[in-house]
Amino acid sequence: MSLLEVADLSVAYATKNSPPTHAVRNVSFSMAEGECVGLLGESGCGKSTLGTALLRLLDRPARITGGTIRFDGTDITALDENALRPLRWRALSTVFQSSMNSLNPVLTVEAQFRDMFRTHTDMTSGEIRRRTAELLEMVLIDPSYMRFHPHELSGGMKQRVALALALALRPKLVVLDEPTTGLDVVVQKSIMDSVRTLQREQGFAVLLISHDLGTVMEIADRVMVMYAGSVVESRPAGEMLHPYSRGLLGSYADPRAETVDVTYIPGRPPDLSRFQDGCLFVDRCPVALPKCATEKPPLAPVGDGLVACHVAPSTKADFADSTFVRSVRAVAEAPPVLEVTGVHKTYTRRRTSVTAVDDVSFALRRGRVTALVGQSGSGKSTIAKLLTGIERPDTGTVMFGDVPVHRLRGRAMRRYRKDVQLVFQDPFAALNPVRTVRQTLVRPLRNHLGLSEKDARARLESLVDTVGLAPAFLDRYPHQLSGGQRQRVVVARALAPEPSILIADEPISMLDVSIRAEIVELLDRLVHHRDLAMLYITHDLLSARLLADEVLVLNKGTVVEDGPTIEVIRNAQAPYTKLLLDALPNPPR
Amino acid sequence: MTVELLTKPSRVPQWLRILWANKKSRVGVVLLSVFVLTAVFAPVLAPYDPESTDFAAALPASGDHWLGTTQQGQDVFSQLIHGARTSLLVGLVAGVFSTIIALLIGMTAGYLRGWVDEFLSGLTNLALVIPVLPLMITLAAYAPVRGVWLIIFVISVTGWAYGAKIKRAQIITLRTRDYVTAAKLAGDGPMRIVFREIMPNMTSLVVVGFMGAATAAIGAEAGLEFLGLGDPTTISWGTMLYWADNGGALLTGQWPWLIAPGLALTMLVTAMTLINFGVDALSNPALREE
Amino acid sequence: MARRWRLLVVAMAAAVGMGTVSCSAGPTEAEGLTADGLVPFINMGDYAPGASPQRNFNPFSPNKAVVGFTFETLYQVDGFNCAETPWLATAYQWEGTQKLTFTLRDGVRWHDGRPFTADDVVFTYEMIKANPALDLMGVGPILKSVTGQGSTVTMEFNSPAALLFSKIAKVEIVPKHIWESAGDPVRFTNNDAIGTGPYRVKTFNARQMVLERDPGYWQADKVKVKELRFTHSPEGQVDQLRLERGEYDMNSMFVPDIEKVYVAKDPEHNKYWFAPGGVISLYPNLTKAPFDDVEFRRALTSAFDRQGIADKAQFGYVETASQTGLILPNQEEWLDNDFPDGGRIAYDVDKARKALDDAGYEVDGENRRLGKDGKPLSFEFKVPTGWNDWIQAAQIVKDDFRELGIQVDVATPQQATYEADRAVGNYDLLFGVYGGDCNIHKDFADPLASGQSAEIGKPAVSNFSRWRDDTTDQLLNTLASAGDEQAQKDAVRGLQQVMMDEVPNIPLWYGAKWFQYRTKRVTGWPSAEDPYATSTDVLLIVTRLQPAGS
Amino acid sequence: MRYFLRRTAFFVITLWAAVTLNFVIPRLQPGDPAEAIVGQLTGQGPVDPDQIRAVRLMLGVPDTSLLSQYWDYLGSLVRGDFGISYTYFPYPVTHMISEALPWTLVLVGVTQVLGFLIGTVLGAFAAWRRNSRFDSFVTLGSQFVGSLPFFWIALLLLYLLAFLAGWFPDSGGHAVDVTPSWSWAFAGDAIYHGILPALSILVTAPAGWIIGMRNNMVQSLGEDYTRLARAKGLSVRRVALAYGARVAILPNVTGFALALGGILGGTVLVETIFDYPGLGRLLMEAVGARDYPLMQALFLFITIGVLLANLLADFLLGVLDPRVRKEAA
Repeated sequence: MSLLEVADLSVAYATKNSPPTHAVRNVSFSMAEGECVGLLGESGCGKSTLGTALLRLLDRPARITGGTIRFDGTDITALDENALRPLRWRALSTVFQSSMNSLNPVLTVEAQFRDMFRTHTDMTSGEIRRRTAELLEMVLIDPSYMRFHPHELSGGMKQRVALALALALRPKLVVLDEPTTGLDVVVQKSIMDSVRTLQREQGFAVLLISHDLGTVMEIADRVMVMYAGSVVESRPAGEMLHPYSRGLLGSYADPRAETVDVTYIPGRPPDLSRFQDGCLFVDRCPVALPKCATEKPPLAPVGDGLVACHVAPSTKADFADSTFVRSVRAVAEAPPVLEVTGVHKTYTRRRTSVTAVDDVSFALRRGRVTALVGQSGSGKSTIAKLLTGIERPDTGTVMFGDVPVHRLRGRAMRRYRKDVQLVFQDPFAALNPVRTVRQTLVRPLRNHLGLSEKDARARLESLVDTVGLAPAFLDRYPHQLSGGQRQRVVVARALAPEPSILIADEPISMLDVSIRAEIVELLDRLVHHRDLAMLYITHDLLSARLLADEVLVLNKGTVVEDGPTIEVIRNAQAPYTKLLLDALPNPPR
Repeated sequence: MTVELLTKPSRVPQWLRILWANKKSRVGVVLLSVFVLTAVFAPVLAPYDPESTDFAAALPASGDHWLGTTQQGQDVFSQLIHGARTSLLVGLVAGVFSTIIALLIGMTAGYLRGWVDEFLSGLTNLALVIPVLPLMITLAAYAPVRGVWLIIFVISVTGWAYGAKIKRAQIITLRTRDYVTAAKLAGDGPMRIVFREIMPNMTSLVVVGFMGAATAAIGAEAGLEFLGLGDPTTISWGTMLYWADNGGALLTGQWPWLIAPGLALTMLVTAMTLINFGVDALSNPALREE
Repeated sequence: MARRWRLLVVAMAAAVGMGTVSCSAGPTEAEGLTADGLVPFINMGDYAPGASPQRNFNPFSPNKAVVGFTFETLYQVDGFNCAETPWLATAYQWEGTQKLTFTLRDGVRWHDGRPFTADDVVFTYEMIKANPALDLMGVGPILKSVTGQGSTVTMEFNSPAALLFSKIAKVEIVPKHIWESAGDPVRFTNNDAIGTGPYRVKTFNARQMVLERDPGYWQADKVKVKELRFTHSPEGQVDQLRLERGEYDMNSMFVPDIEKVYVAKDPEHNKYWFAPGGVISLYPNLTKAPFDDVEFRRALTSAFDRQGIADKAQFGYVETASQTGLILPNQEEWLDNDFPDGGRIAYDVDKARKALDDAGYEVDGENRRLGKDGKPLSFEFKVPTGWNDWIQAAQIVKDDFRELGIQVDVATPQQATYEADRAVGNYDLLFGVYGGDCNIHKDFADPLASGQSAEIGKPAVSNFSRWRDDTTDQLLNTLASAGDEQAQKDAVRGLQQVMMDEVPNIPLWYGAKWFQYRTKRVTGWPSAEDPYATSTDVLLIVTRLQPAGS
Repeated sequence: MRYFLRRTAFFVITLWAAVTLNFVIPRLQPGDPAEAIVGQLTGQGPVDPDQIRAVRLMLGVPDTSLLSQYWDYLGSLVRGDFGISYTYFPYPVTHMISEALPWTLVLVGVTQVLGFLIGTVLGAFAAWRRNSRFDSFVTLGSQFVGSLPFFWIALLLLYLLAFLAGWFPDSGGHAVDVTPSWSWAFAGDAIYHGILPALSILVTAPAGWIIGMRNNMVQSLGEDYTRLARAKGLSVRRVALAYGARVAILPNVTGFALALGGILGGTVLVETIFDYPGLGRLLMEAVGARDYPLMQALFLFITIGVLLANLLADFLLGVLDPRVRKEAA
C-alpha cells in the first residue's frame, strides 16, 4: 500500500470579490514509503498549494474543493485539527519555503524543539536538550546554537534548523517546499546533500517541491511536473516526454560544451480562474495538434511514467524556434570605454566594517560582454553601484575615457549617466507601478537626450520595437505585463539615452526558467547590434557562458579568477570557481 | 508588493474601489457622505437659524423643535445640523494640515537620511511621547483669541507625529526601490523623484494618515470645546455639549440637547474609523475580507 | 460658565473678607433643634477657592478659605445700604478729615480665651502698612500712624480719608499674640484660625469644612446655628442639582431659569434675591474714531435694547441701568431728579438712526453706516471667554448695532488676554464694570478720573475707556475734599451731568449679586423685602438668623 | 546593553526637550497672572487696583529676562523646587501635586492596565476566530464604542448612575466627612468614588487594543512560523498563545506607553466632570488661573510620567523581543 494516495484533488482560492482561482486541478498521485519525489514547476503552477493541501494547512481563502488525500491508509481530507494532531509531525512533517520566517522570532531554537517534543513525547527536559543537540549536530550545526534566537542565525543555518526540526520525530513523510530558495548555491548544495544522506539513513519519504529542475533531477527518484494546476508528467528522473517538461529541460545546458544552446517557452501560463477545454499548455506548445485545443489529455502511462499529452507518445517536442545558441567565437579587440583600476569599497555600519570590494580592476570594451560572477555578498552589486556612480570607491579609479567617474557630482554625473545605464534584477521592483510604460520611457529621453515631450513620444515606438514589444504596450501599467515583458521594458529604458555601456545586474535571475533564454537572446542581440559594452552580473556560470566574452569570478570582494569565459569554465583553477561549477545542475536532456 | 496592488489605476481610484469592496468601510463611506451632505446643505436642512434666540428657552422636544430648544432659546436641531459643518471643517482642515506636516517631515527625513533624519526623527519621537491633550490645553489656553481656527492650529501642530513616523518608514523602504534608482539614472532630480515617483505609491498611506488625523481632530475639537477652550459662540457639537452641560440640560430634562451632539459625534467618528478599517485592509492585505 | 459663577461667589466673599454663605450637608439629618435651642447646622456651599481646597485662614490672603465667620472688623458696612454697624468698635469719631478715633468694644475675647485689646488693632494695621501684600483694602498708603490707648485706637492719615471709611473699618483684626510669632505673615496659613468671630473651625478637608459656634462669642445670644457646614462642589450641574435638592440653606450661584429650577421645587422655602451690584456699561475706546465724537456716543445711548439684554442674557434677573452712572434704587439719594425716569434712556432705534444721520454718519447703498472717512464702520467687541451671560449680551448689542448699519464682531479672548488688552486700550468695544462700593467717589473716579487712565499702550488702572476731562477731574477733587453732604451732592450732580451729556460710557444693566436661600431650617435672610445686607455680609446675616418657625 | 543605553539616552534628551518646552509655552503669550487671579476673585465686579498690586507683590511675578528665568527654572528643577502655586498661595506646587498624584496614578494605572488586558484578550480571541460572528461583533462593537467621546459617556454615567439612580457619588475622590488616611475604610470609600470615573475611561479604553491586537494577531497567525507550529501538531492553546499572541502583543506594548500620554490627557476631561481630585483637574484649574508654577510642574510631571512609562515599555520590549536588542546594537 502506498504511503500517500492523492486522488482527484482540487484546491481553489475563493475570494468574495474576484472569481475563484483553481490552483490545483484534479491532481492524483501516490507515493511509496521511503520514496523521494520531486514536484517541479514554475511559480504559480500550484505546487506549493498542493504541498500545503497535503499538510492540511490551507488557510482561507484556499479550500480543498474535491478529491481525497489518504495518508498511511487514513483519509485525512476532512479530519479536524484534533484528529490531525497525532498524525502531525510524528508521521508528516515539513520544511517551509522561506527559512527567514518559519521559526518563531521570539523563541529560542531550543524552545521551538521543546514545545514540539512536549506535545508529542514524554521526554524530560534533559532528554529534550540532549536530543535537540543530537539533531542539530545531524544537520551540521553546533549544539550551542540552541540557546540562540532565529535572527541570530544565518539563512542557511535557519533552514538547517528547520530541517532538524522536521526530522526530529522520524516522520514517514517530509514535505520540503522550496527548501533552499534564496540561499547561496553552495549552501543550497550542502543542504540538499544533507537531505539526501539523511533520507538514505532514515528511510523517510520526501516530497521535494522546487522550481529548480537541476536540484530535483539530481535528488529525486521520481519527478512530477506541474503546469497550471495539473500534473502533466510523472516519471523517474531522466528524459522527459511532455513538451513543457522538455522546454524546461531545454533551458539547461552544460556550459563547458563547445556550443551551448538553451531554449525558452514563448507565451505565458493561462489564467487559472477560468476553465478551458483541452490542454492548458496548448498556446505555448510548438507541436500542438488541433485536438489539443479541444480535448484534455489524460495522465496516461507512456514509457516508464505517466504523461498528460496527446503528442508526447509519438513526438518528442523541441523548441528549435526559440533557442539561443552560443558557440565559442573570436573576440574582437576594441579600446576600453571604461576602466576600473584597483577599487576598494568598505561599508561601516554600527562599528563593524565590511569590505565589499577589494582591489578590483577590469575594463569594459565596446561590443563585448564582461561577466562578473559571484554569490550574493561577493561584492558584485557594489561594483555595479560604483560604475553607475551611485556609490563612490574608497580608493581606486573608475575612468570613463578621461572622465573620472569616482569624482563626478551633480550635473557632470547626470551627463555621465546618459552613457551608463542599468538593467535591474527584479523586473517587478524596477518599474514604478503607478506609471505607464510610456511615462517611464519618456523620462530618459527628455532628460538625457533633451528631447521635447513630443519628439520623445515619437521616438518611443521604435524604442519598444528594439526590445520586441508592440506599441500597444506603451499605455500599459507594469502589473499588466508579464515578467518577461517587464524586463524588456527595463531594457528599453536602459537603451533610451543611447548609452555606450550597459550594466545588467542579474537580469534573468528573477524570471521563470522557461523564459530566461529569451532575455539572454535580447541582450546578446543588443550588444552586437548597438556595439555596446556590457557588464553582466550573475551568480550563474551558465548564463555567463551564454552571454559573456570574458568573465571575472568574484569571491568576498576579490577577483579570484578571470579570463575568456570558455577558458575559465573549462579550465577552472580557483577552488571557488570549481565550487560554483559543481553546484551547477546538469540534468539529462 | 502591497503598495503596487493598491495603486492600480483606473477611472475610479483604486483605493476608493477597495474601500467600497469592504463591507465595513462601505457603511463608513455612506455614513460619512450623509454627514457631508448635511453639512453642505445645512442652511437648507435646518428649520431655523441656529443662532437665533427667538424661541422660548428650554422647550422640550416637539413638532416645532424636534430636539427642543436651549436655555438661550435656540433650536437644538438646527444647531445639530450646523454643528456638522464645524466638525467636518475641523476634521478636514486639521487633517490636511497635520498630514502635510507629517508628509514634509516624514518625507524629508526618510529621503535625505543622515543628520537631517536624525534630527527630524528625534523631533518626531519627541512629539510622539509628549502628552498631546495637556499640550493642546496649554496652547489653547494661552492663545490670545479663541476659536475654531485656533483649535485647528493646535490640533495640527500637535497631531502630525504619528503620521510622520509612518511616512518616514515607508519612504525609507520606497527610496531604495529599483525604480527610484532607475529614475535617478534616467536623470530625474530629487524633487521629481520624491513627488512623482515615490509619493503616488504612498496614496493609501496618506489617505490612512489623513483619515486618522481627521478623526483625532474631530474628537479633540469636541473635547477642547467641551472644556471651554474653544469659542463658545460658534456652533459645533462640542460647544453644544458645553452649553448643555453648563445649562443643566440633564437636570431640566432636556435629554436631546445633550444626547444628540454626542451621538452625532460618535456616528461621525465611527464612520471615519470604519473607513479606516477598509484603508487598513488596503495597506495590510492580511486584513482583507474574503 | 458655571465655574465662573461659583468662583464669583467664593471670590466676592473672600475678597471682601466675608464668608461665602452656603449651606449644610445632608438634608436628611436632624431637623429639630438642639437641647439648647439651636439649629444643629446649616449648609452654606463652597468654602475655599480652587478645586482642591487648602487650609488657609490668613484673612489677608487672596486664596483664603471662608474666614468671614472667624475674623471680625471694627465696623460692618453692609453692601446694599452702605449702612454702618458698630462691631469690634462701638463708636468712631473724625477730627477733621485726617484723624479718626475708634472706641473698642469691651469684653471681646479671642477664641483661645485671651482678651481682645487695642494692641491687637494697632498690630493689625501696622502689619498691613508694613506688608503691602497683605493690604487688600489699600489702607496702608494713606495710613500715617495708628496708636492705641486703653480702649481707643487713633489713626492719622496722609490725606482726607473720610470717604474711605468703609475701607478703613473693614480690615479683619487678628490676634497679636499669635501673629507676632508667625514668621512671614504673607506666607502664614494660620491653620488654627484664632479670631473673635462667632464660629471656630471644627474640621477641614478637601471636601468639607465645618465651623462650630463659639459659646464665648461677645454676642453669642444672637447666634442661633450650632454648626456651619460648607461642602466643596464641582463645577457645572452637580452644584445646581444640590441646590435644587435643597442641600444648601444658602448659596450664591448663577442658576438659569431660577423660578423653574429652584423656586418651583419648594416654593414655600426656596427663595432668591438678586440685589443690584455694579454698573455694567458699554466702554467705547474713546481714543478711536468715531467714539471720540460726542455726537456719535450720544446717538448710541438710545440704540440698545437694555430690556432685551436684561431678559435674554440675564434671564430677567437684573434691572436696566441709568445713564447717570448711579446704581438705582440703591443710590437714589444721590440722583439728580431733573433727569426723566432717573436717567434711564429708552430703546429707540429710529431716534438713534436720526441722531447718527444728523451727526454726519451716512448710510451707503448697502445699508452700511459710514464713518467720517467714508469707510463702513465696523468694530470688534471683546468679551472674556467663558463669561457666557456677557457673551450673550454682547451678541444682542451686536444685533442692535446691525440695526444701525454698523458691523460688530464678538471676539472671546482668554480672560487674561482680555484684561491685558483692556488695560492698554487695545480694543474697540467692551463691557466695563464700576460702582457699588459704598464709596461714591470711587464709584465715579474708577471709570472717569484721568488719574486712573493712561496713554494707549500703557496700562490704565480702571479708566479703560480713557476719559480725560478737566471738568470731571475738578468735580472728583471737589467731591473728595467736600466737607458736607450738600457739597458732595453738588459734585455728584455735576458728574451725573457729565455722564448724561458727554457719554463717556453707556451703562446698560446692573450686575446682580446671586443669592439663593432656604427658609426650611432658618429664617431671617436678607431679601428684597428686608434688604439689610447683601449676601456677602455674613456676620450681619448670621447674627440675624432664627430657627425656622420661631 | 547598547539598546538600553540608547533608550536611556533618548529618555534624557526627550526629558530636556520637554522641560524646555514646558518653560517656553507658558511664556509665549502675554498676560499677567496676578490680574487673572484678582479678576477671578472679583468676578465681574470691578477690579480693585489695590488688590492687584497686593497680589502681584505677594506672588512675585517674575520680570527678569527670559534667559535668567530659564536658568533659575532649571536650577530650581534640579533642587526639586517647583515654586509656590499662585492659586493656592502659600502652598508649594509640590504639595498640590503630591496631593493629586496618587488619585490620578491609581485611576489611570488601574483603568489602563484593565483596558489593555481586556482589549488584548478580546482582540486575540477575535483574531483567532477571525471572520466569525464573535469577531464581527467585537471589532464592529469596539469601533463604535471606541468612537464614543468619553467625556460624553462620563456625563451620561454621572446623570444616570449618580443623579438618577443615586448608586454612586456625583463628585469627589472621597466622602465629605472622611479625611484621607491609610485605612481600609478610606480605601473602600475612595474606590467607591472612583468607580464612575474609572468606568467612563474603561468603556472606551479597550477599543484600541482590541483592534490593534486583532490586526497584529491576524498577521502573526498568517506567518509561516505559526503555520509551522500547526504543522508541528502543537495544541491550539500553544499555537494561539506562544506563536500568535506572543508576537502580536509586542507592538501593543510599545503602543501602551505611547497611549498613556493620550490617556493622561483624557483624564483631564473625566476628572473635571467628576471633580476627581487628580492631576487633570488640577491642570485645568492651573490653566484657567494662569498658575505658571503649578502648570509647569504639572506638565513636567505628566510628561516625565509618560516618558518613564515609555522607557519602561522600551525596556520591557527589549526583554520580550529579542530582535529589537539586536537591531539597535
